Amino acid sequence: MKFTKNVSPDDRKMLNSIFWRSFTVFASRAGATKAHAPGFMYSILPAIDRYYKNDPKGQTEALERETTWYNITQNVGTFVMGLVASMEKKNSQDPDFDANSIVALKTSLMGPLSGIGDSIFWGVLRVIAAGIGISLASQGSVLGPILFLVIYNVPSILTRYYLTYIGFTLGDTFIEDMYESGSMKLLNKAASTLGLMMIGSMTATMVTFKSTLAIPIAGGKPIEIQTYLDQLWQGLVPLAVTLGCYWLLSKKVNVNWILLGVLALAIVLGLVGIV
Amino acid sequence: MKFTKNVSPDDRKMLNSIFWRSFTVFASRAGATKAHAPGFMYSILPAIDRYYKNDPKGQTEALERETTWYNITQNVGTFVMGLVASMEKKNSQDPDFDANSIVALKTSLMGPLSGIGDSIFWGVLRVIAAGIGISLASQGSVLGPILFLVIYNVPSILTRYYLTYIGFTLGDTFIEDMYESGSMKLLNKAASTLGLMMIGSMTATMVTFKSTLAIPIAGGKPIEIQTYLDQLWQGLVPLAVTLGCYWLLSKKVNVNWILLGVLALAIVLGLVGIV
Amino acid sequence: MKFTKNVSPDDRKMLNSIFWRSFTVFASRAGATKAHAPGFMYSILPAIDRYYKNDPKGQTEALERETTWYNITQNVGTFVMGLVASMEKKNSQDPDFDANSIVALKTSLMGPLSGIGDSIFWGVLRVIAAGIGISLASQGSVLGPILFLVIYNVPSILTRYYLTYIGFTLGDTFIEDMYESGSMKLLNKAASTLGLMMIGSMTATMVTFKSTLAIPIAGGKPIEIQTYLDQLWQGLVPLAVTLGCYWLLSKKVNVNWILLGVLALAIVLGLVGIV
Amino acid sequence: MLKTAILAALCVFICFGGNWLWGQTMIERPLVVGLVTGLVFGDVREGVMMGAALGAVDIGGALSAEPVTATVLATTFSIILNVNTKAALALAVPIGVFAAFISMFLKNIVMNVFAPLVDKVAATNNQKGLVRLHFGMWFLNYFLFSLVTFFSVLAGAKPVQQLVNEIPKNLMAGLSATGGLLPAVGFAILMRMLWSKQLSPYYFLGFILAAYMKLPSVAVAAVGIIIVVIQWMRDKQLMALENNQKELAAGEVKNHIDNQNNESEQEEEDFFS
Amino acid sequence: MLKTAILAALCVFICFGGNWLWGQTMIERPLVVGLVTGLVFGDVREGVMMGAALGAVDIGGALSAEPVTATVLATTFSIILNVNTKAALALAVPIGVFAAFISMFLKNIVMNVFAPLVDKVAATNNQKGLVRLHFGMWFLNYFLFSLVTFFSVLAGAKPVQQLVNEIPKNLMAGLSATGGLLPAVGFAILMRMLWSKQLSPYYFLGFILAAYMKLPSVAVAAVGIIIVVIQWMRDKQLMALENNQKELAAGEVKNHIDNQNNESEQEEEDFFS
Amino acid sequence: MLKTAILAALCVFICFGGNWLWGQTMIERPLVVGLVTGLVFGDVREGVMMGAALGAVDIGGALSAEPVTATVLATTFSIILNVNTKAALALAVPIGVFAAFISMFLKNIVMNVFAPLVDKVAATNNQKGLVRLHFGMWFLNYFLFSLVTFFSVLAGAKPVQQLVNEIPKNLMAGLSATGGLLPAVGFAILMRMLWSKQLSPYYFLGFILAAYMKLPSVAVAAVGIIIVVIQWMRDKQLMALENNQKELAAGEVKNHIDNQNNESEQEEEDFFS
Ligand SMILES: OC[C@H]1O[C@H](O)[C@@H](O)[C@@H](O)[C@@H]1O
Ligand SMILES: OC[C@H]1O[C@H](O)[C@@H](O)[C@@H](O)[C@@H]1O
Ligand SMILES: OC[C@H]1O[C@H](O)[C@@H](O)[C@@H](O)[C@@H]1O
Repeated sequence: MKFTKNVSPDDRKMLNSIFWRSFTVFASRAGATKAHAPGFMYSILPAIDRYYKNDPKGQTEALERETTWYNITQNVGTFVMGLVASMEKKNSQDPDFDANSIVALKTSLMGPLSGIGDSIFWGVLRVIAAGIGISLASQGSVLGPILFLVIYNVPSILTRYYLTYIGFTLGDTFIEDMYESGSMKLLNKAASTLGLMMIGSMTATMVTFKSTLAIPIAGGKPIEIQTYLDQLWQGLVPLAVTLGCYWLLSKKVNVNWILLGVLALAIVLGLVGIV
Repeated sequence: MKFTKNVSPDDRKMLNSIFWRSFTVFASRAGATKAHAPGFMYSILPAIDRYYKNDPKGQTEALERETTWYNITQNVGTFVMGLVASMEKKNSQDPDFDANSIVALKTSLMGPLSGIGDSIFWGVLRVIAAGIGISLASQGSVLGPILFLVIYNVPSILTRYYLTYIGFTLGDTFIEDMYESGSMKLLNKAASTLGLMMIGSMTATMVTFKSTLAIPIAGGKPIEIQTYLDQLWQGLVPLAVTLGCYWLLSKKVNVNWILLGVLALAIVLGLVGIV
Repeated sequence: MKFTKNVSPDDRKMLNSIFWRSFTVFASRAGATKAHAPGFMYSILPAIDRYYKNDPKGQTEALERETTWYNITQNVGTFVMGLVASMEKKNSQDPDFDANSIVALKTSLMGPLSGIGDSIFWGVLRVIAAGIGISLASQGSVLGPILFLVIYNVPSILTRYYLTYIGFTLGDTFIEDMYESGSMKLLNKAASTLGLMMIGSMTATMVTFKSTLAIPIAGGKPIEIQTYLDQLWQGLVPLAVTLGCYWLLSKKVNVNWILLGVLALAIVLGLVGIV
Repeated sequence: MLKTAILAALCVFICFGGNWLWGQTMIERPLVVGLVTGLVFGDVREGVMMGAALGAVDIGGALSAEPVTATVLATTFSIILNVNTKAALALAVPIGVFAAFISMFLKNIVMNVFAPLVDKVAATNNQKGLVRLHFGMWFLNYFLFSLVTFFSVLAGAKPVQQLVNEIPKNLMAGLSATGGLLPAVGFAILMRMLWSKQLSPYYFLGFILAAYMKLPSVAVAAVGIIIVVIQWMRDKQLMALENNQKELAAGEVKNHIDNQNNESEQEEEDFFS
Repeated sequence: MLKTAILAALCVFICFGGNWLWGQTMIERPLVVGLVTGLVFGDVREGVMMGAALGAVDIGGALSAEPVTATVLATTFSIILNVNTKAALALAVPIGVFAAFISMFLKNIVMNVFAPLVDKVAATNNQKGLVRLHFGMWFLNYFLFSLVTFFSVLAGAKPVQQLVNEIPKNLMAGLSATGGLLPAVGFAILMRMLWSKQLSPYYFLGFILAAYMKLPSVAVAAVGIIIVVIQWMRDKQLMALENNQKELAAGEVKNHIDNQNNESEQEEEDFFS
Repeated sequence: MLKTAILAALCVFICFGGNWLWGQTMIERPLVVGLVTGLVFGDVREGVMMGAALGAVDIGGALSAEPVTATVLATTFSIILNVNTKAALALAVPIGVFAAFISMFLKNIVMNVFAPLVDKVAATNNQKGLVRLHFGMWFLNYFLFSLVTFFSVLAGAKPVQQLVNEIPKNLMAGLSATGGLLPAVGFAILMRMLWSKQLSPYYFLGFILAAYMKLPSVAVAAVGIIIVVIQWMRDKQLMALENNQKELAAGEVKNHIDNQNNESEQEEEDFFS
């Protein structure tokens, strides 16, 4: 593959290490607010250690950047890991680099990459593999589960491998180009714009709330509150809660209190019968 | 409430007067083209008289501005009244103020405020009140209607009251800010843009036309003309009639002739069996 | 009609000739990639010969411009012919004219004009005519087919005639205005923007592909591949094929090879049971 | 029967007119109308129960009949004619459907004749006239409307129904259509005030968002605000450029040069990030 | 039977070919085709009634059979074989379905071989060639198509149906798919002429509006026009700024300064309101 | 029974934990889980067939039960208690539904307590701590989860079901709701990093595209890219203008004038076409 060839031996070592670590990316899950951030951090460590070798402050900053919510179909997530590695490289070399764009780009890629990844791997590939596997297994043959695993995993792991390299190589070229044309400011604006749009769309689809409250009417059918909420504004509660959390964060409220608050809110809503 | 506190005694007197008059806002209805304009004019009179005290020309102009179509859920409409009061205040003080923005802003608020207001008051609150009221009344108890009225009206009237003040206060601050940053021109552009978008959307939803004409086919099912009209352009007739009226108005045709024309058109379409 | 009056005798002669030739516009059909281009070229010849009288190079270029995919409901297509005639006129007179806008404008008009034209002529008019004709014919009367032809063709041919003139006249004025205000560059940008949007929308609706492949599941309902393709990206295959063709063209690959390639691709997909 | 008719019409006038005269306080809901009519005809319990019966049907506006007229007539028939609830409703509801049409017709079409007067009092700053007009229209509208109930009680339910059935269908359809088309004139007047060649595309955008993308008006407004904010920032950026240019042209270059540079750099920071 | 077959094929050629040669005048509708076939075979009444029967079925294009072939065959069978209408239709319609496929195949795929010739006559400004090509293609297409009818009559309906059933399904599916994919090449050619890096986003916007928001092409065009108008005004504003800048740079400041200021002020008035 | 319970819990730990520890290699699918459990309990054939039965039901995630727990329990019951497949499934699947809830609850809510630790190891650049935390969380989560299976086997299916039924419905609903609302905090943290007044409209645009226009995230991303590209080109154009202006202001006019003119002309060419 062209993509794996033009990489220096040292980068190659680093990328291979990221590739192997990426298998554990979903091992831990730090709750609903960070999701798989620790896995991402663990996977990307080789890049951080390499590019900020004798720079503990750089390492700390890089690690802190990566503590945010992370979740991408893992077989394609290595693309983002490669990309982030290339951006950390640039950031370590150039003091003017806007490190925020790393988070912006990562964030804007989550939704679309998972959409595509989940369709291909969970939708198509796994179903094909299962179809074949079940046919054999239902006759009691051990070949069923084995074939299932092989059919599913061979393309998955190849994808995981090559995307690590592709993310790194593409990112490298792209960022170099931006630099030369002096458009880093615009790149950051673009990444942030896209990132915010994707968070907006994730707020609408991944923060969920549905009131089951219904007002019984003597001699009529009950009135469902959710209907009127939707009429006011689709996804009103998720949007309000998200903006509320944002507002509290910007008022320097400790994130743990916010978490506790949301938890308490949800449980109370449950206890009083609203959800 | 913070919003009611920072208001001068004179403004407070005026706002209270607007609040009381607002109860009659829907008393009259001047046909489909002006709807509740007279009620709005009557309600806003205290502001007009106050800010254009010895300026009959100013009063006339302000009144004329308000003769356009008006319709907002009345319990939230006081927000707009307060806002308009604050804009008339500015307009009376500053010759550079673009009075058109008053109409623009009012217009752009109608759709969304009514959407929200109708959902909350007619959708949720009234239904809750009725549910409770009917349960009692169906046993013949007079408490039914009385509780219904209390449950519905207490929150409604409080909303009406506070929104009068909120509209005024918010408007005041906002417009002052615009002035200081010298952005009045942009404010007018923004208000007009929004106003035109909302009129466009209201043209689509509130001007209605549906042809019932169907061409019978010997040995087949009839062809409904409305289907083909929708295929050409959704809401073709409402859009065409609205643009036609606008064109006639811009050709200085008297509005009464236009009204008569639309009336005649609709009746003729009915008589010949098109609607 | 105002539109036919202000035209010089020579232009009138040319437009009449275009009008008559336009009847044959759909006689030939040069496959799926050019559709009715030859008919359009044949119809527009009078304009080309007139405006590039002693300029064979101009004629050649004009003809080459018109070899692209053409398809518009023919009764309204004369509008575009008139318009193109007026633009070729300008192009022959002014070396600065951007001839690309001719193709851009033509392309952007195809979708909407056919949408409107097909609705009116095939949807409404033909159905009315057929309704009346069939009623009579089902009793064996020759009047049935005859009335059908008359009712359908009289308005169709009148439309065809006047639109030839309207396209020419409107185009002439419009282009003259653009010139005077020095906005030709912007006109070209606008026409190309619109043209690209329409090609994009035509790619989505007129290039079609549907896989019938379904993976049978032992003891479950089959998995339809098309569902997952749509989940990945609506119209993925049409878009990919179109962009692929574009890419090949831009690599100077001969268009005939591309055609063959697409043909082969489709047949192979069929033989292996994917479509 | 005349007295009964007058009393019934009065109930309609009080409940319907009163509701709209004073804050839409919902005294026009069947529940309350039943109570009032019961009080007037001396059988509160029957009135309240009739109101509850109709109220349960009408929740959420499911009834195509005008509820005030329907409730008053049903209660009157039930108390005066002594028929049972079901029968009273069967007589009253069809007249209520007709009344709904009359109400729409009065408000949207008949009341149009006063539209020019509204413009006139405004143009002459005739504030007393405005007050008189406002409340005069109110009285006229609800007085005329009460007549439906008056004549229904006077003539008895059956003949009224027959009369209604005899109105030609085409005419009714035409009259209904006016209600749908007349708002066009109101919007055209608004457009006259806001329209400009520059902004006209946004009118059509609003139309498309509602007609084709089926967005409700809150969503159209949200899209509008998004557009307006983005546009605003671009405009500000361009204004800054223009102002700089003017200053340059005016030769004020020398004095302001440093400030400007700093300023515009800062603005750039703002706009491009 | 040869004469009958030739006559039937002629009817198809006249009606189908004639319709597309001359203005889509609808002489290909069953109503007219029935009349023509009736005239040719000497039973106008039967022809007209068969046309009416098929026409009623096909209104709005409900028939998946190619109507000219279906009508000609049905009428021929009915007049010549003397079977009744129902039986004639039962024989003719399945062949019409096959004919619909053949017609699509001829127009979209076979006729592709002439596409290069179109480019060639254009490149050599060979106008006579163009005319010959145009009408030659017409003749070939409809002549070939008439053969379906010719052989159907000649061989008799039954054997033809059998033959059709024997074509492998996969092959047919593949051939059908070509018709769906080939327009891609045409659009790619158009894109070559209009594409620019700057404008490419609009191609995808058009695609999304149609594919995801399900807008019909008139609505896409309307959205396009709205975008283009807004873009245009912004571009004009920027052009004015650029031109001013160039004049400033060229040192023409002194002479034009007043005019410019006025002008740009006016423009500002225009653009920001 | 203790040994059986431990072995069953081990199967869950290996299959479920192993799957997420190592690359989601699908060793948590019923097919594989059945094989593993079969191996552990010495009846591979039964295990594989149970896996196939549950796998066919669960294809595409149709099962609301957590499949690992359901498969392990069903296989265990079937091999140990010697009941038939149907009965084993009837016992196992309801517990699987409860397990699905527990899994969600552990991952989304309980594991939240470690979120601050993640920030802490990052802030102190404690890489060893990160590794320990990462794998520690993994172990804890899947260990706790295995207990569901452990106790289910130990206590027997029936009593467990009863226990589950006794949890108040309101509490369950509230706990479920937390899973829906907690991601809000995660998104808020991301917004803190990207938000700027200038760009905030795009957050709401993304929301509307998903909530009102029902665009899937790939399409929102495509619209976003289109917007970003168009915005970029405008920004570049304005930057060029600003830079020219600054140079003009700096009095560098004389030297660069020619180059600039050429340059900006070229740019114009680019931007306006
Ligand atoms: O959607 C992305 C990702 O989300 C979660 O981590 C799991 O559901 C994965 O299976 C999925 O791939
Ligand atoms: O929709 C706004 C407003 O419109 C009319 O005035 C009435 O239907 C009110 O009840 C409603 O609140
Ligand atoms: O859609 C435009 C045009 O396309 C083809 O040429 C035919 O189907 C015509 O009938 C139609 O008018």
